Amino acid sequence: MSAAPLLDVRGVTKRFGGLLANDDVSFTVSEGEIVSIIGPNGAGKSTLFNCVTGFSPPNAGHVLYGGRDITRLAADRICKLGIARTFQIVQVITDMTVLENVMTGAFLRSVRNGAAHEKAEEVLRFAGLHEKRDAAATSLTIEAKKRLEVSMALATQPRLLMLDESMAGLNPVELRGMIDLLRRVRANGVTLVIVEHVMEAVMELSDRVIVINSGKKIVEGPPKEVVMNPQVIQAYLGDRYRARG
Amino acid sequence: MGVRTFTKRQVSVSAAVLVLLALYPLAVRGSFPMHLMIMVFLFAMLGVSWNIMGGYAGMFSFGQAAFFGIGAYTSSFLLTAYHVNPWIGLLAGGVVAALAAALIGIPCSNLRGHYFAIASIAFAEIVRIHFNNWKLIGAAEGLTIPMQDESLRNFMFHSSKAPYYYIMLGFLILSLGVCSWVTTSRMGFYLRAIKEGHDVAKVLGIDVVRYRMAAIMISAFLTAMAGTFYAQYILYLDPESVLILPISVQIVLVAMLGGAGSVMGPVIGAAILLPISEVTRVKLGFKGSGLDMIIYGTLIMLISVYQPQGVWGFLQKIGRKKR
Amino acid sequence: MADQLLQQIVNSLLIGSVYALVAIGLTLIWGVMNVLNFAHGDFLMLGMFTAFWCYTLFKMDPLFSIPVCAAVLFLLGVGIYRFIVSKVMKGPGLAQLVVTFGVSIFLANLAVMLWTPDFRLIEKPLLSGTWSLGSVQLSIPKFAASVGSVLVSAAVFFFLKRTRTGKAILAVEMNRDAALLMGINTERINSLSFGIGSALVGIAGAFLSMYYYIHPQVGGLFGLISFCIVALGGFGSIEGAFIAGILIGLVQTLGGYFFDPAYKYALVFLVYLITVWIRPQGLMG
Amino acid sequence: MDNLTRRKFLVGGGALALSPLVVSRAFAQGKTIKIGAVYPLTGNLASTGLDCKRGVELAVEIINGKYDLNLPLARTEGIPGLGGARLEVVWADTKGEPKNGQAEAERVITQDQVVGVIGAYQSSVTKTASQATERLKVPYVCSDSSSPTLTERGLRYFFRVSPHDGIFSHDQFRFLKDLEAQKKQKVQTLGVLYENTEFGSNVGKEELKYAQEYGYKVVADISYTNNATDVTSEVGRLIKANPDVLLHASYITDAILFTKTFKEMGFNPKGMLTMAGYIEPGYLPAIKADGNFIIVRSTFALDLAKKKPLVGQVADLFKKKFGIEMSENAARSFMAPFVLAEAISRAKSVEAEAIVKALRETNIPGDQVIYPWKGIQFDPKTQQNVHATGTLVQIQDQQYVTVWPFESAAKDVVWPFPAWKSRK
Repeated sequence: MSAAPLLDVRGVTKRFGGLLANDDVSFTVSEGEIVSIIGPNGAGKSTLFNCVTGFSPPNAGHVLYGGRDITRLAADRICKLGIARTFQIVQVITDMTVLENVMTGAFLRSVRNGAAHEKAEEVLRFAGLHEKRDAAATSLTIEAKKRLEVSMALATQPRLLMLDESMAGLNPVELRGMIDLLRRVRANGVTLVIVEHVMEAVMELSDRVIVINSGKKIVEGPPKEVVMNPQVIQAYLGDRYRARG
Repeated sequence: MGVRTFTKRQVSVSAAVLVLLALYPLAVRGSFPMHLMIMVFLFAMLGVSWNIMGGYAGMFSFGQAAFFGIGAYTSSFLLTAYHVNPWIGLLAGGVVAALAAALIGIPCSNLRGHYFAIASIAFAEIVRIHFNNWKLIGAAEGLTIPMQDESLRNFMFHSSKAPYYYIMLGFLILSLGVCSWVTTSRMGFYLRAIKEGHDVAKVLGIDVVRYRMAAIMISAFLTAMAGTFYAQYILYLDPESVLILPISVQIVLVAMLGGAGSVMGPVIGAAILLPISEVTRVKLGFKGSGLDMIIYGTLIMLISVYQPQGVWGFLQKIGRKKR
Repeated sequence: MADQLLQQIVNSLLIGSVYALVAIGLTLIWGVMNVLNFAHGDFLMLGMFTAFWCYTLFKMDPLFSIPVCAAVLFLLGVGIYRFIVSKVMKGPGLAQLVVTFGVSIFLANLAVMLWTPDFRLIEKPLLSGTWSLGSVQLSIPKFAASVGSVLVSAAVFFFLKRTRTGKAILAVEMNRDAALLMGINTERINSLSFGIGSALVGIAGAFLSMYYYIHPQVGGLFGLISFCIVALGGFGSIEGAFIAGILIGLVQTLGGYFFDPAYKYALVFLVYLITVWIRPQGLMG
Repeated sequence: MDNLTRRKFLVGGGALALSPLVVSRAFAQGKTIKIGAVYPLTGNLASTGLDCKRGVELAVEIINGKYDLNLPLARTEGIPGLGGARLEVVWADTKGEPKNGQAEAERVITQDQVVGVIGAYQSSVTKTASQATERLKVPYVCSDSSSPTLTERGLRYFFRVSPHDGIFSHDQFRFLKDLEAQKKQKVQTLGVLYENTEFGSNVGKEELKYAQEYGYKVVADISYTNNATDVTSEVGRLIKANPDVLLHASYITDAILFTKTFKEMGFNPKGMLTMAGYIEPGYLPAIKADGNFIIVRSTFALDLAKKKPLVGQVADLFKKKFGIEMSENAARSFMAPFVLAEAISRAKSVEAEAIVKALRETNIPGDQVIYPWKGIQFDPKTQQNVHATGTLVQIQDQQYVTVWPFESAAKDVVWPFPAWKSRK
C-alpha cells in the first residue's frame, strides 16, 4: 500500500441522542480491494455507511476519499465523486421498468437519453438482467431486485461501491451468482466495501475484514486470521459461524 | 420504454386528432361549444403543468392557483399600469411565478406528501390574502383589462372566439411538448426517482433540492402562462376568480382523473371533467339544489376508489390487451 | 389599552383551545393511518347540525347532546372509513389525498340539499351570556368550550397512554408492521381511530354550536386551520396539537389586534410555513 | 384525446350549434322576445340568486299579462311597441364565478339570440358579463349590482337602475346630518369597519371619503377578512377606539358573527349603520332579537306600502305567487325587466342600437317604481340612474322598519342604540 488509500476513515464518531453508534472508528481501503465490515446486529455498520456516504454526517472524525475530505458533503455530491452504495432494505424505483431504473443511475455521467440507454443496456448485460429489462421493477424476485440495485449503483460508474447486505436472503445458487458478479465488478477496477452477514461470501470475497462491535472497531485483518481471533469469536462470530459451517 | 419511440399508429392518431381540433371552430356555431373547448384546453394545460411537479416528482401541490393568479396579475398589471404588451406580460408573468415558486420551494424542500400539500395550500392562501389587500394591483376590486382593438398583437379578440381557441390549443401543445421533453430527458427520470424517495434519489447522485426546484419552477411558469391567457380571455380578474382553493383542487382532479404521471393523462382528465361540470351547470344549474356538486363529489370518490391510476392508465390497459 | 390587551389574550386562549379541540381528532386520524382528512371541517359542520337538530327537534341543549354528537360522528367516521377511505389506503398517495376532497364536497352540498343554505343559531343555549371579570368580558359558552377542550385533550391523552385499546392505537401509530406482528388487528384499530377522531370533532361541533352560526359551509376555514395546527404540532401528537392550537389562537388574535385584521389568517399560514421550514417534523414531532 | 370523448364533443357541439340556428334578430313581430337573466343559481350564493329570480319572474308575468298596476307596460299584454310581443327569460347560472358570467352572457346572446341581458347580482360577475355584452353589442340593464366601478367604465351598452355603494354610503352621511339637525343628536367620531372583498373595500373607500367631506373624525378604519372564524380582535380595536357611530359593510356570515361578538364584548356605540349582510333574508331568523336597533341601508321595505300603495300591491302579488314575503333582493331585481321592456317598446325594434337609444331616453316617473325614488333617468355619461337613492331601515321588534328619509319613515328612529346590558 504505497499510494494514498482510496478511502480513509479517521476517528468517525456518531451519536444518536445518548446512544453512541460509532465510536472513533478508523480504517482505510485501497484501490482495487474488497473489504468486508462485519459485526453483530446493531453494531453500527449501517451507520458507518451513512457517515461515509453523506446520508448522516458524523459528529466527529473525518472521511477522506482519494485524499479529499468529503465528511460534510451532501450524499449526491459524494455519489458524483464516485462512491455508490446500496441499502440494507432494497431501494428501487417502483414505478419504473428495470431498464429505466438503471438508466436513472446512468444519467449521472451521461446527459443524453441515448447515451444513458446504451450504458444501462451494457450494465444490465453485465449484471445478467438484460432479459428482464422491460419488466416492472416491482415484479422482480428478491435476488433480481438485489442485482438491480447493484446495477443501478454500477450505472453511476463508481470507483468505490459500498454494498449493505446484498447477499441476505439468497439461496445457495443465487449466492454463487452474486459472488461471481461482485468478482467481475472488482475485475473491472471497482473497489468494494461490503457489509455482510453471510460469512461464506465474506470469506470468499474479502481481502480484508473489519469487525465492529458496539460501535467500535475491534479487529482488522485477512479473513482467515480474523475468524481465528478469540476476541471476535467471543464477541460475535463463534456461534453463528460454527452453526453454519 | 426507456427511449420514447412513436409508433406509426400513434403518429397517425395524433395527426388526425390535431386536424379535427383545428377544424372544430369551423364545425360549431355559437359561443358555448367554443368556450367549453377553450376551458378544456386551459385546464388540460394546467393539469399538464401540475403533472410535472405532482405526477412525476410527487409534490402534490394544492396551491397551483397561486401561480395561475400571479401569471394573470403580472401581465394584467403591466398592461393596465404601464401599457406593456400582454405577450411580454405573458413571459414576465411566467418569470415572476417561477421566482415565487423558488421562494416557496426553499422552505418546502424537505416536505413530502401530505406535508407538501398543506404547505402549498398555506402558501396559496397567503398569496390570495395579500393580493386581496394589495392596493397597487386593485386589491379586492381586481383589474379590468381595457378593451383594445382586436389583434393578435393585442392578444384580444371580440368578434370571434376562434383566435382564443387556437392560441390556447397552441399553449396546450407547447406545454405537452415541455412535459414530454421533461419525461424523456434526464430530468424526468430524476423526478420519478425523487417521487420514489429522497434516499434512493440521492444515492444515484441526484441533487434532490435542485431538481425539485426546477420542476416547481417549470410548472409555475406554464401555469402562469395559462393565467395570462385567462386574463386576456375574460378581461377581468380578481382574487376570488383566480386565486382560490377550488381552482387548485380542480387542477389536481383533472390530472388525477386522467392519470397523474403520464403526458396525456391530464388532457383526458380535462376532456372528461370540464364538460361534465359545465354541462351540469347549464342543465341543472338553475334548479339550485346543489345536486351538481353532489354528483361532482361522488365522482371524485368513485374515481379515487375504483380508478386511482386515472383513465389514461385504464385506456392503456385496454390498448395493450387489444394488441 | 392594557385592559384590551388582557381581553385579547383571554380571547386568544379561548379561540386557540377551540382550534385545539377541532384539531385533536384530525391529528389522531393522521397519526394512526397517515390519512389527511380534508372533510374534517365538514365533519365539524355535521357535528354542529346534529347539536342544532337535537335542540330544535327534542329541546335538547347542546351541553347534553354532546354524547349524541359524538355518537353520530363516530358512526359516520367508521362508515366513511370502511366504505371509502380503507379502499384507497393501498392505492397511490394522490388518491388518498383526493378522496377526502370528494367526501368534503359531497357532505357540504348534501347539507345544502337537506337543510338549505340558511344560517342557523341555537337561540337560547343553557350556557350563554358573559361574565365580567374586572375589565375583561368572558363569554360563558366560549369558556365552556375551552374547558371542554382541555378535558377532552386530557381524556384522549390518558386513553392512549393507559388503556389497552389506546396502547394498541399508539403501537399502530409507531409501527404498523410491528403492531401487526404483535397480533394487533390494525384494520380494526384504523376504523376505531377514524371513529374516535370523528367523534372528537363532533364534540367540538356541539361546543361551537352554543355560540357560532351553523351553515353548510361553516367548516372550511376551521378545517384549513386545523391542518396547519396538526402539521405544526407534529403529526399524531395530542399535546402538540394543543400547544399549536393555542399558538395559532395567539398569532391570529394578537396579529389581528396589533397588526392588521385583514392579514390575520395570512399570519397564521406564515407562522406555519416558517415553523415547518425550521422543523419539518413539527413542534412535538 | 380518445375517440369516445372526441365523438361526444362533436355530437354535443353539433347539437348545440344546430338548435337555435340563425334566427334573425329582426324577427317577426307579435311573437316572443328573449332576454337573458344571469344569476348565481347554484353555489354559495344560490339562495340570493333564487331570490332575485323570483323578482324577475314576477316582473315578466306582469309585463306579459294584464294587471291594474301603475307600472310600465302592466296594463297592456306584452310589449305594445312590438304589437304585444311576449317577453321570455332565458336563465343562465353563473355559480357566482366571474368566468361563468362572461360565458353565460355570450351563450345566451349567441345561442338564444337574446336582445338584452339582466343580472348578475355580484359586481365581479356583472363586470365580466357586461364586458361580453359590450363586445357583442347587446344592451345590459342591471338593477342588483352595487359596485360604483360598474358605471365608471364608460361602457356603451351598460345601464344601471339601482343605487351603487357610493350612493348608499352617501345616504348614511346624509342621514347623520339630518339626525344632527332634526333630532338634535351629536355625532363626532366614526368607526369604519368593512370586509375586504370588492364590496366591502369599495364601501370603505366611499365612507372614508364622505367622512372627510362631512367633517367626521374616523377613529377606527378596520378592513377584515370575510368568513372569519373569530372577530374578537376586530371588536377589541373598535372598543379601544370607542366611536360614536359604527359603519359596517359585511356579508351575512360576518354580520352574524359580529353581532354576537358586539354583544359578548359589550361594544356600545350610539348607532350602527350597516349594509348588505344585515338585510339578507337569513340574518334576522338567525340572530333574532339581538339584531334590534341596527340600521341597514336598503332600496326597499315592505312598510313603504303605507306611503306608496303600489308597493303593497306588488308585495301581495309576490306573496301569492311564491308564498313568501318579497325581499330586498327580489325587489331590486324586479325593476330591470320593466326598464328594458319599456325601452324596447318605445324603440319599436329589437335592434341593439335602437334599444340603447331608447334606454338613454328613459324617463319613468317616480310613481311607477316600487322604491322611494323620483323616477328612472340615466346619466348621459355614466348611464347610472340619477334618481336612485337608498333608504335606511332599522330593525325594531325584529322587523325592518323604514326610518329614513324622515319624510318616508314608517316609524321614528331609535337613537342612541340601547346598551347591550340594558336590554332584556
